[in-house]
Amino acid sequence: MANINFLLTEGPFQTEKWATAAKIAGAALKKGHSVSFFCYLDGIYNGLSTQKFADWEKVPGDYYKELVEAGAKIVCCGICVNARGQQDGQFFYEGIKVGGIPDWAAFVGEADRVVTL
Amino acid sequence: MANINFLLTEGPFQTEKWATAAKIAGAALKKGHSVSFFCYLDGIYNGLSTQKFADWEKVPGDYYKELVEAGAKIVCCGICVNARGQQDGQFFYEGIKVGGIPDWAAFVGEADRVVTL
Amino acid sequence: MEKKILFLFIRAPFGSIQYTEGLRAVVGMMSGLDEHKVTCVYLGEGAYYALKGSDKAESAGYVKTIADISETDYLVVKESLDERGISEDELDDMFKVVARDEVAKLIADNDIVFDF
Amino acid sequence: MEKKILFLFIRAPFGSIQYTEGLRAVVGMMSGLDEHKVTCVYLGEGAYYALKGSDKAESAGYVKTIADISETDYLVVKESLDERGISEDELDDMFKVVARDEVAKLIADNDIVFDF
Amino acid sequence: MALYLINLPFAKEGLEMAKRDSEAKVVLIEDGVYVDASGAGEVYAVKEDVEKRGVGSRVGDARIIDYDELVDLIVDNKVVNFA
Amino acid sequence: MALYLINLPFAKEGLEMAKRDSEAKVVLIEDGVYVDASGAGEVYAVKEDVEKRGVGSRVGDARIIDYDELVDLIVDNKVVNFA
Repeated sequence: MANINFLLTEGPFQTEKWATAAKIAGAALKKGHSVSFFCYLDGIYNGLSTQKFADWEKVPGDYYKELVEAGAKIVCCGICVNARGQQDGQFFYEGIKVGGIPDWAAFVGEADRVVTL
Repeated sequence: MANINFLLTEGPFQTEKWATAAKIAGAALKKGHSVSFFCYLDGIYNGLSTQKFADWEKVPGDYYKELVEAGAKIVCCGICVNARGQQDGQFFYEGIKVGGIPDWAAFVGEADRVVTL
Repeated sequence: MEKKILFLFIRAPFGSIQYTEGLRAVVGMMSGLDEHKVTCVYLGEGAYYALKGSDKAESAGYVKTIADISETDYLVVKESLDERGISEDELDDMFKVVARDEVAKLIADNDIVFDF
Repeated sequence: MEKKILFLFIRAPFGSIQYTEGLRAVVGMMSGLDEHKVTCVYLGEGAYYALKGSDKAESAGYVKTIADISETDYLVVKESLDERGISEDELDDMFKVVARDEVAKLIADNDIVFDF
Repeated sequence: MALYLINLPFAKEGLEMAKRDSEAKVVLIEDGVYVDASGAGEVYAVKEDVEKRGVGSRVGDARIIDYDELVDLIVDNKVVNFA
Repeated sequence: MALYLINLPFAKEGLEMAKRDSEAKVVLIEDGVYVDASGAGEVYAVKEDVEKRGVGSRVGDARIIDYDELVDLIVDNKVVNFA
């Protein structure tokens, strides 16, 4: 079994990267691999529990919530979170943590593979 | 005097567009022109009053607050605001409004020029 | 005041959301008080949207609403197709192929030009 | 575990923030418990950052911190410069010009390759 | 009279259009100042963007303009957005 | 053995690198499936991205893979990110 770290630098809706990363990570978890995410720059918006979009059954945050529930570790860059006005991540789903680049460096140290999206 | 509408579709920090648009709009207001903004897609993140970034004296939201104070009308797409988890814009600066594409269509109707960034 | 508006769809579908949010904007522009007139042009990487098999599910509702309001042209630029090796028989019926020279005329003829 | 990490800076400065946030990331990678070893390569539109006159104000602090931790190479790809008509005497001293062939070797030699 | 606002990602398409407009004015903005726009009409480049990128010697005959001058150009010409 | 993850914006640079790697595997992902990657090693294209874009007939010899197969490739090869 492998350990895969994802670097996510773009937000929900605007580009497709949040979806692609979630799908790859979901498939990896199902196969029994370990998965971690570092959400950097606009990537931090993906963990919000407050997203509401009637056109879609599930919003991007729901996919990330499910990844956490399936065992993924998700850490968002705290500097990015507060720069982008997201108040220490108080509206993030439970289990989506606010941390720093040292957390990411540790993920990378443990990872067998790193995928940036 | 002219009426200039800006369409802003990208958020703060990630790209430079928030800054370029604010600078052009600021110069236009000083010359006595009318300025309106429609913040669409990630553009809606620019109006947040909660941005905190110690490296910069002013955060992007501050520039938009100043534009409002200088007379610019700023409306954010409500569907985008809620899709992106920004809860009816409750943390936007006062004067930065949540509306819809009809507001933008009205801006465009009144505008002599439209600049998209 | 009613305006003539050209929407240029220039980003590749579907990596970014503009391909459908741009059409949402078209609906809004046409259905406001001013009833702006819109023409949609697909060029550059945006030309891929004209492929027959490209997924229109997310945008079909807007296309239908637009049709209900008024007849609207969906044009795709011939040079953009040629540069990508796309032949006309690969295109969805809703698109009409035009040369860049025609788009230049449309730019001159419209009041406002958005890029999406 | 300590890793060898290649940072590819490929986006144009300064339209997007990656040119400096990527260097912030380099600092973090080098200063963590694992003390990863980093090499920075500028290629594609990222090559413009190597221009002598390009504004380093926002990133200078990271470059200094990186130098304080360990000697780190800032490489710019010759073919990317050539394609943009940039001659070597237009470059800032901190950059060393390498051919794409060299970058291919670096890719083989590093454990992780990030694009910024 | 149309003013083509040109950034890097859409520069190719934008310049193709400007070249078909005998009265085109082209403004290179943000990463657009990296672009060679010669032959696409009267070319301008935004001062702050040129200086930040250190490309003053690379923008050729482009007239360097500040935001005040850009506003005047925007007001005086129809804006065609490729930015 | 390296796996080059290639999206559209960085395709040119990514493919140049893959071509210099005799054991390269290339995965076209998201808008990367629009890219002609012939000559850049063993080429794969992500099924969901190909289908959404309707480019099944355009990706040539690329092997179409689902996310499960992509995960296997990621696990079995060093990942080089151009996505």
